[in-house]
Amino acid sequence: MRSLWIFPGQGGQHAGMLKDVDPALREHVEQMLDLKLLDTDVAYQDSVQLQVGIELLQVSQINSLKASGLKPSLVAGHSLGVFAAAYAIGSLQQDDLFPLVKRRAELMQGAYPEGYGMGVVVGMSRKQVEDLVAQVHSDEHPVYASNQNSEDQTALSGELAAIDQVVKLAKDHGATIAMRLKVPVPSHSPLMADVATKLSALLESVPLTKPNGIYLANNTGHAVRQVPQVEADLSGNLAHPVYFEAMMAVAHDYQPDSIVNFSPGRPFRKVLGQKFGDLHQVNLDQMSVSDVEFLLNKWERGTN
Amino acid sequence: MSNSFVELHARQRALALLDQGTTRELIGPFDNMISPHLEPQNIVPEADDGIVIMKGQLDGKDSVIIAIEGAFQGGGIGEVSGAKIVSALEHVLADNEAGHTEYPIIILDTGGVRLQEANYGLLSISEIHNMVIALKQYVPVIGLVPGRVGSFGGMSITNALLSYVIGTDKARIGLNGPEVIEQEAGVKEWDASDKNLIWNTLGTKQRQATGIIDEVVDDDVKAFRTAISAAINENKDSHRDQRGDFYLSLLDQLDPAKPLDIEGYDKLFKAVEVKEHHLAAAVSGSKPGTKSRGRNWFELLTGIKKAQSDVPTVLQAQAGGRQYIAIVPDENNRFPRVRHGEVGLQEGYTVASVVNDLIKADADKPADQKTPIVIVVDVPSQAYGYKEELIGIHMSLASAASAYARARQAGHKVVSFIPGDAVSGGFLAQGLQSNRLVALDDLDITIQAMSKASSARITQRTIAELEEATKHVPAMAYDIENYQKLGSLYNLIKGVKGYDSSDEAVKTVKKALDEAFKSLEGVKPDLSFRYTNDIAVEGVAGGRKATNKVRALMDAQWNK
Amino acid sequence: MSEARNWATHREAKAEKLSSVASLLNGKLAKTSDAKAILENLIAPGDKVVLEGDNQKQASFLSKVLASVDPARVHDLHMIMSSISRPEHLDIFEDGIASKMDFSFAGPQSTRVSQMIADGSLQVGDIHTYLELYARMFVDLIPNVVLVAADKVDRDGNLYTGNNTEETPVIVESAAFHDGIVIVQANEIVDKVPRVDIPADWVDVVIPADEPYQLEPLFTRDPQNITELQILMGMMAIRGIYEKHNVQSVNHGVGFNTAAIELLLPTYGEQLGLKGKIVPNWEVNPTPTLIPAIESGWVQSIHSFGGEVGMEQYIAARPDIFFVGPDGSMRSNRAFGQMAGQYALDMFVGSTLQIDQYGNSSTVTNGRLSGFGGAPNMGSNPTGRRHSTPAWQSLRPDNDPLGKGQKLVVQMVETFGSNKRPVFVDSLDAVEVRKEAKLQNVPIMIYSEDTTHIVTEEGIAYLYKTSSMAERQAAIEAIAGVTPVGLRSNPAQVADLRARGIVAFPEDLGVNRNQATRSLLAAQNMEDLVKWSKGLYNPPAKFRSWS
Amino acid sequence: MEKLHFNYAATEKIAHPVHIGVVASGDLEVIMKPTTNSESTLDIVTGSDGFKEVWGNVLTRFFDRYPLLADFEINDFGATPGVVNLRLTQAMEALKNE
Repeated sequence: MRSLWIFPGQGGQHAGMLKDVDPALREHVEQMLDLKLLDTDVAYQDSVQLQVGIELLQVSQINSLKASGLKPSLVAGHSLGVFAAAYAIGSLQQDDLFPLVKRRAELMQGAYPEGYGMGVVVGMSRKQVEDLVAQVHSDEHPVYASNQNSEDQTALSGELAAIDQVVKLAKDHGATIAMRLKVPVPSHSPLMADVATKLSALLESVPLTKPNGIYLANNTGHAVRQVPQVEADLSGNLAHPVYFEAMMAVAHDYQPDSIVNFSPGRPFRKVLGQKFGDLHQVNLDQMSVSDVEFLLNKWERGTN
Repeated sequence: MSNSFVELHARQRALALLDQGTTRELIGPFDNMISPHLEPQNIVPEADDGIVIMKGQLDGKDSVIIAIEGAFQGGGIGEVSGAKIVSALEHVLADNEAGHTEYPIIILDTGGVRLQEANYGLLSISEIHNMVIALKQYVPVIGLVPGRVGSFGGMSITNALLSYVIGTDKARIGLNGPEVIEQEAGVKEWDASDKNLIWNTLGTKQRQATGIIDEVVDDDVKAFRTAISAAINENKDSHRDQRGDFYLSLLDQLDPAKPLDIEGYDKLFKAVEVKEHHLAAAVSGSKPGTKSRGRNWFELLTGIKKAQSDVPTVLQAQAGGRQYIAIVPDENNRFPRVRHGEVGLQEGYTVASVVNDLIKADADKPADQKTPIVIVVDVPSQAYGYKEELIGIHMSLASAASAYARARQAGHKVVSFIPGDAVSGGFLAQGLQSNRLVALDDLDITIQAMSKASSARITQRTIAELEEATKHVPAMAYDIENYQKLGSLYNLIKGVKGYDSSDEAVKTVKKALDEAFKSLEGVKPDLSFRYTNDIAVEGVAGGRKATNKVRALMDAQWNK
Repeated sequence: MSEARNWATHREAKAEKLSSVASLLNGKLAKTSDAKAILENLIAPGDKVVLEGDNQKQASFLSKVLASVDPARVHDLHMIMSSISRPEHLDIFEDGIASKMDFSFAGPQSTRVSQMIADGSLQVGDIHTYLELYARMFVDLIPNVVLVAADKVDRDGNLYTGNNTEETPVIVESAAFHDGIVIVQANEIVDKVPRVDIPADWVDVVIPADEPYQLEPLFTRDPQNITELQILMGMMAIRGIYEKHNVQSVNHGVGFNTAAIELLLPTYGEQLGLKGKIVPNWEVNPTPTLIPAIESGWVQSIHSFGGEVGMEQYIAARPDIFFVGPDGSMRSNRAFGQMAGQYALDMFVGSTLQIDQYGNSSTVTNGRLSGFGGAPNMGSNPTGRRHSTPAWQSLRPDNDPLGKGQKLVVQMVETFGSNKRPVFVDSLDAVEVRKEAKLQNVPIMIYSEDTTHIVTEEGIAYLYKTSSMAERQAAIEAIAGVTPVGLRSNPAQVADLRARGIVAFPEDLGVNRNQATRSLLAAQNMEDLVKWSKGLYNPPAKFRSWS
Repeated sequence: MEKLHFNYAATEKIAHPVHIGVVASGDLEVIMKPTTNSESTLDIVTGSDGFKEVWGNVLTRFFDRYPLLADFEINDFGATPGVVNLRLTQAMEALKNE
């Protein structure tokens, strides 16, 4: 099968999401990081608990699918999800992944005091949003157009006051939805350049290998097959918008025959529907690994 | 060229069937009878709430078309739409009772209950079932399933109750949609993305071959008119709700542990040797049965300890001059999909056989001496499974609903006692045909049209979002206290819980049941209590205000 | 006199290449497993290579093999392809096997093409119309190697290309007579081909493919998805264009608008009494939505660019209508089809994603360099043409004795796309794309000057009647709905344009909007088409929606 | 979901109420009722938020061409401007053809 595996970032987490994670893997990670994962809603207020928890869940799911002989042709991570994506396509090793993710979370936690975050505008083109952002942005009150999750959905990152101004402008100019998001960090914008630089230094000592398929890069929206581009994406994605819409458009050109949506949540339902129509999809958030395996094998046999 | 019937919307379908110049629409789009429940939930309403009621003549015969608009909210039945159907059917019944022959024709294009008004929808559908059963004593009630949405959910039970059903090959019929089965029972039970399997299982071709639909016609207006006229003239009735012996025999000859495909089922269907089935009263056994609130109260109320029955999931016995019937879980049942107390193929037909036997036994008694019936309601849902749909579980539920309704209409007083869950199709079969609902005030009781997981999936929300959204909307809530705000309960018994077994608790419940039965003396054996009591009429926190508005408007418009 | 020139260097080079693979050939036949070695030996760095692949039929086996060759041996190829359709068509650029591309259509790969041009991994020669691309294979893009696909090949190397002959003849001809090498992938090797579509002596190497070539049911439109707006527009087009101009021959683009017209002819067209009067002759792929029109006697002839999956049996049973070989199966030819579109047809009707305020249209939108299919040829007006048909003549200006008629080029669009984005825009995205991709020309699909009519749900703009660009713009504004372009329209001007017949609304054409229902379609779903075809049409499984 | 209200100056009185369309996905229903007001009123319930300006444009264009004096009720389930215009003009035609 030509399968596209998609790894979401933060947002869909919930207490108890780690209950099906391989206990040996969980213990191994907890020991390695010297971190007890609590898997509660309160714990997920903490960046480290949250990010390590999500990546543990995704890695565990990847391992189960691979143990059943399944593998991806293309991978797409969103933000935090890039690490699991790089692991799934064979570029990043499991034991290198977790320290990186933990460090990333720590750096993000310390990066910005109160007053910064993200927002979203739905129902306008990126160009339109960028024009509004340009009216508001200044060095003192920075705001940027960041992630592009679908054609008509653009995220904002920056100072909250500036975001609010853009939100207001967007509403006045016909946005369907324009609002602040509950994200305490201005991710995926130049405001995170420092974090990216620190992460990049850390990555230098991590051995990466050539992907065994197509890696869809957040920072460019391009399909890449070489180590330097993967590395740039892993280190720099916090400082760049996630061009998810472009990633999915490119993925479409590769004509995958199935999509596996990893947990937690299922945030890309809409854009995947737009890009891929009724292509076979499975969702680990709703199905067991064995169900997913059953479906992928059935489709491969062409009995559907 | 044919003149497509499927392509038409509800109003056009009604107009197309009736003779030109004879039509009159009742409670139409200019009457401002929109659903009060949709806008508060951010759903755009429709002026006719998706139901078209049209009087007129079909080939010169007075007829009333009830057409469901499948394109609006999937043809889902809510309070207004449900009340439009029920009140129209009531008038048709009254006209027929008064000697004015009038033929009701229902065009089904519906997924069943409208999720945003789930509790209203379920009530309405049970009221529709009641009217269809009553009407069949006078005229055939014809159903059409042209196709697009098809006929699903609680309305598939309606489908099974109708005298004669006509469809095209673009229609599908089933109780649970494949998506719901996949959600509830896993993708290995049924892969909802497998279009071929869906059409081969639920499509009318297969359904006609196995008695679920009576006639498949070309998608053509004239073909429908001709088929309807023939059905009326020949007074056709396939008695689909009274085939219990056939299906119980079929189930005896089926091994539920083995996979069953369509070919295998067709073979089995043709080879069934029909035997009569009667269920003996439960007796005290040596081992306790699978624990449940339904079993707990069946045993407490009948005094039969560790009750055991030839059909392990259905307990029946008479005690104190009353007939008690409960559907209970059986953790080792040979049908895996009923092990938690769900109403499956065997349960519906077995319950029907018990009630039918009782109706027969009491046939010659005057109404006030017929054995009263207590339905002990603890049904987490209907059974979700591939085999269940292939065989047609909706017919099994229909046979139970039909039996209870006919018993009530014949004069048996029927009270539902709800110590446990009352969900979806299970509730339609085992509970909603009673004239009095008496429940325990126990917040562990789930009462709704669909499980939370399925509802969340269909409405594309998380369970947490769903719970938040429904907490303050009685139309969609899952708890018994919100349910009471609709006015549907006769009595909410305080201070007793589902697993209580103290003498005090039993006494309280018995007293409540006595009182409920007493209230039925000299009362018309219909379901009107639900919308005529004070809570329902005043409708402060829900009630049946819109229902009553629809009913009044229908009264005013019927004979204009 | 200088030393005698060797006039046969190409021939000698070809002979030398072929001798290098002689040990791998049995006559012209190779083994599937030797495909890679054969390509590595027969293709030299820098060669011009044609890889067959249009929007339906793909030499998919050979393209996979080409993507697997050693880039150290085969690199910097100049690819010439009418369609970039498969992922490996671009993989060869990432791996350095190829570096330059001349093409027409890139719909299925349009995002990647944009990105690869932007990051320099793909160098574009030109984005051609089909006829330009084919023509230049005989002028300055003469191929060294061509890679094509056949259904059946006999042991001598005669090719049967059947229903989907398409562009195989023109490609093979460009190489076979200029000492290029012709390599064929075969679905099947047989003792005798049903008919010879390409003779063996034009062919050099035949390789049995590991699986049949890829074939997409590209022109199949499920009538289920035709909307009432499309039906209304179809009714307007039939009244206001087909009938008005007495159109006899037509090409329909791919889309639901034209599918609606095809399904309205036997119903609405019949009501108008137009049967036998309009559109007997078609240059169009055998689209299933034409079946009702054929069966009810509207159509006299259909010539096709290519085949259509599922239509084979139906076509074979209707030899009076289609072009079929003595074996009974259809013969298609894309080059001749395009030529007919340019020079023989009265009218082209198509659709697009964007139209600018002047009437230029394009399907290229931001981030997606899709190129174009047949539309640029079909939708342009060869100025040397001289026709006597009533349609052509009806566009001849009255006041000029030397004035020429014109081919009708009709664009049918809804004013807003399904994504609620306006179709009418001040400036095409294509203008931006040209800058980003550093193209010579703005990728316009059909130019304003060639566009004679635009149909929207609001009405028809008869652009050919306008006498100035300002008037042309006003006519477009009148039917452009509430798009930014349409909002410039004013009621007085609209009234004037209607009075002068430059703009027509449904009521001006006698079209009743309430008649625009799906019931008016001769077939409402795939099953109806199967019934119309008397069971001869066999739709692909994905279209199933009945029991 | 969003509720919108518009008023338009109009001159052509209507004699009967008229109803067109279904609240299906991508579609809408339009009801026009005779009015005693001096201008047309429109009450719109739409499932797509943020399109007030577009609605205004569609209605302005409609009333420029067909100044029907009536009370309008519109229930819209995400129709494109083209579909909105189709239903409005169909209602207009239904009145004229009576």
